[in-house]
Amino acid sequence: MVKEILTLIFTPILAFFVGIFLLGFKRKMVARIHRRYGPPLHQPLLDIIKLLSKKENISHGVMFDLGPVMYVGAAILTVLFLPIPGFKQLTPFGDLIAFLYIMVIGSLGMALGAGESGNPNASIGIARALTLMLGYELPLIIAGNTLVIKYGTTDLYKFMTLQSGFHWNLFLLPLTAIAGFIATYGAMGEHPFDVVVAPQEVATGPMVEYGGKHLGLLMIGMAISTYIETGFFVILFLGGGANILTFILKQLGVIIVMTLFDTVFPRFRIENAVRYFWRWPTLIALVGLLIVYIGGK
Amino acid sequence: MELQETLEEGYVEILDHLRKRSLWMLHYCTACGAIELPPTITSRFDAERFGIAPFVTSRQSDILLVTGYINIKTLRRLITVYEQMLPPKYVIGFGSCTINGGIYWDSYAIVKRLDLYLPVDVYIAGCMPTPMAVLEGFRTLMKLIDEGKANGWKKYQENYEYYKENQRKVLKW
Amino acid sequence: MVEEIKRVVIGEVVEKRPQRVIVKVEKENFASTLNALKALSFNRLNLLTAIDFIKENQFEIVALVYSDEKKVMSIVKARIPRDNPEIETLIHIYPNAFKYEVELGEMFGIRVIGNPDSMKPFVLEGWGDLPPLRKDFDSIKYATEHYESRNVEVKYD
Amino acid sequence: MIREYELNIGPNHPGIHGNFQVHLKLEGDTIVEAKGNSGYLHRAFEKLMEQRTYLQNLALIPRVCVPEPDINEAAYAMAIEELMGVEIPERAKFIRTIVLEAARSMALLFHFGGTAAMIGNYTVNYWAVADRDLMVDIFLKLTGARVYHMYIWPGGVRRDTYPGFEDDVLGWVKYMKERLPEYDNLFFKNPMFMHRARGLAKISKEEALQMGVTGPNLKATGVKVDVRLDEPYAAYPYLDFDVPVLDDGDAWAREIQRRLEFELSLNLIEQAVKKMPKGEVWKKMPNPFKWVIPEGEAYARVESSRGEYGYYFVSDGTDKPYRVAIRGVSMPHMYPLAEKLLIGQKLSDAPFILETLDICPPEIDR
Repeated sequence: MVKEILTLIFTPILAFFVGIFLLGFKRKMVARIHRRYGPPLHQPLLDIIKLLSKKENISHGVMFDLGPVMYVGAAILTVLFLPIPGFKQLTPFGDLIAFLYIMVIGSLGMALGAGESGNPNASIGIARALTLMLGYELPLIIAGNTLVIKYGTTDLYKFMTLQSGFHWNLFLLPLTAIAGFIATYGAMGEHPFDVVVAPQEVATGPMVEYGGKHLGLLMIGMAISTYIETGFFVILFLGGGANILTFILKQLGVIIVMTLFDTVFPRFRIENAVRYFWRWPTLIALVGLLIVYIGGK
Repeated sequence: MELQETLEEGYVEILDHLRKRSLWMLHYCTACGAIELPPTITSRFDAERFGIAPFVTSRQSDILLVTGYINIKTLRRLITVYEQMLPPKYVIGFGSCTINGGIYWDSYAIVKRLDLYLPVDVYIAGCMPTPMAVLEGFRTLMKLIDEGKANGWKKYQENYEYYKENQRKVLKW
Repeated sequence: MVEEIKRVVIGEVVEKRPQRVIVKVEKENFASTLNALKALSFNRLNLLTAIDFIKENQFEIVALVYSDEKKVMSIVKARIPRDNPEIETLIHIYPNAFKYEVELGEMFGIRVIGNPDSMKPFVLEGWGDLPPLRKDFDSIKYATEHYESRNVEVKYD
Repeated sequence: MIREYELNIGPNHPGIHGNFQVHLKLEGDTIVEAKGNSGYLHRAFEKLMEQRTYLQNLALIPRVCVPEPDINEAAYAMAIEELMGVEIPERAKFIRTIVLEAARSMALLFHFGGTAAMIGNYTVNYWAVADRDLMVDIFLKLTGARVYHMYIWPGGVRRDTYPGFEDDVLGWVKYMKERLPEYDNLFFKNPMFMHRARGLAKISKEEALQMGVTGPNLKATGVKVDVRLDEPYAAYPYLDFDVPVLDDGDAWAREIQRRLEFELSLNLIEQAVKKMPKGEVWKKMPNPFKWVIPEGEAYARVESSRGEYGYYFVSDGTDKPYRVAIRGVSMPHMYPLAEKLLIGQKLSDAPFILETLDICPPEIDR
């Protein structure tokens, strides 16, 4: 029992450091594509330390301060529902459906906080964030449910164990994997869907008024959510890994593929991004669902 | 109490050492020196090796680069932007226009001395300093932060009235 | 090209260079000359500015119009008195004259009748002194008066 | 009823080059009204030039337009040469053409970086500014300064080219020609860029001609007007070239037009370097400190990367210019044109449209 509780405490910390490593690696890789050296690997950690060590801070009201707290809290909660190789975590209490539901609380928290800041850029950013979420949730849910039909259970831990030994869903259900990849890619806010924090159009959207400690919290939440999204994709489609090291390596693989796309694309307009999500990824996910449904019968 | 001081001292020491490695500069091209900023940020001179990256809003950034001459209209926006930034914040003055008006000494629209209106931590020489000089200016600022000497923002808070008086004289608020 | 302009314009026409024609007209038919030139394929207003001849106590309004087909630029000039100078607007002939006229108002104090924000500020904010581009406005005196400079005494040893 | 609110694409904005503000009135996401507010970079050039002698002005004029300073020096020098009736030597003409075309290609590279970064493709920005920096090094060796060269002055050029200048320039041109396909695949042929830029902010031919639009914005609407063809200066009569013209006039056409002009200026540099004769470089002018320009007026025009850039010069025979009016290219592009184009567009396109018009704020405020 004590082992269980210890892992529950250490998972968010692990998620934070893995997230920092993934973000640092991403910045280094983007720099190499730009033909330059780029920051050291632990640069996101330095940024967070600098932000948290800001001497003074401004506040636009209580909800403004609680926004980032809610964002980080929801991120930690979501991490606990994500199984790690060898540990069940909280999966008995909440399966795929609950996980998809909890994943949304984080950005709602940020939206409430940023809405309080009164800066028009922030409110445009929130409107974009929520509409984009409408976009990428649809293929994500269809892809998730395809797996539920295939395995007959919604328990994330079982997804991991059933895929062990190299028959990953990436090979068995390629179409659903592609749809799932594009959806997680949109959830991460990578380049074609970089619409929420577009610096040139809405001056980093919801985070326009956040600075200092608030932004430090948001960066912590962002690091953890990078771990969550890549981990979620790895569990669904890449078989989760026997021990924690292969799990992280697979996440690294996902980040590498995502960054290759990220540095090449310009940005969608928000309505075109949602229209894109509801056209191609949803179609691919539906075809994948059909295959599993007919095949399974 | 003795231990508490040394701990406090040590903590600030380490913090300054870590803080200097991640400085965010505000992407605000106030004047002609701003054309040497993209080469400093992008692949050729790559300021991101030192953790220096351009950021969009004043809330998020620490360094305010005053890249050259200061028009009165820009000065009013500069002061608002400076006061929006969160301390500890630093101001870097580019070129001779921020020291003594530079080549526009006789223009009716250009303010001559930046440090009358904003506390300046580092000046970079050059009538438009080259990217190498800009990187050298950033490294000097990092050294100042490391030694705990870069506290222009404290000076601004302490004699706030002096700065406001100078600003009011020029801007006729 | 010069003959066509001579036929259309009442005023002195001089061909300075194969592609430069200088047209001097009276203040009253400045706008009508430009109208005639526009009909004569001078379709682009390059620049509308003024020159302050303080000795003759006159402003000279200069309009540089260019014809893309004939590849000729004509410099149309008209003299107006220096005290309370006024000209009619050229917006209906050349739409891009709008901001040039606003600049004339701010830099020289020339009022343009028919231009909605003729004397409104365009580049300067809260400017109380003489219009700056006039010859009798001394920029050096203004600069040393209003802006404190670093008093560095230079020692030659 | 959607609540109408106001937003500033303000002076503190990551995209716009230099200091410029557009005040937008928005209804939801569409722009209802746009009003430019410039003057943040006003240094009163025309007043300062009246207080300086002709030689002192040489240091002042390149500072008017930052991304491309050489056009100021060329226009200033050509105006004075016209007033004094001086004919510059052959070699100086060719060096001037190389310097002007190199400055144009540097400004265009800087512009491609800005446009790509505006819609989110930062890789092109990092590549383009880095490639531009290689040419800046050649200017550093040639003129001693990175950006403000003060190299072209009345009577020719300040000094002859350093040994090895030709192969440096040809090396850079060859390098850029190899890099162009990479830029095309990454940005110009990128389906996302075409999807975003096609049919955006279309200008008709008549509207452009009437509003005094020049340069790539005008050539993208199908009108072939280029100072290098209409009134050839420097060594352009000796070079054979033809200016490309597109005809749909939207944001995509403007960018592709600049891309074609970039390739044209690379060829022009190559031609000029090969045809450059030997000879002296500066026509002896009287003692520069006591320069007295005969009375008269002159208008010198140069084709900059943005359009027609000119100096209207009035001199009264003393050693200081009596009046200098600078014909900024971006004045007509911003005031009647951009304010009209932005109405009805989406907010996310506004900075991108302003960037494709390539508005250079210092030219408006001077």
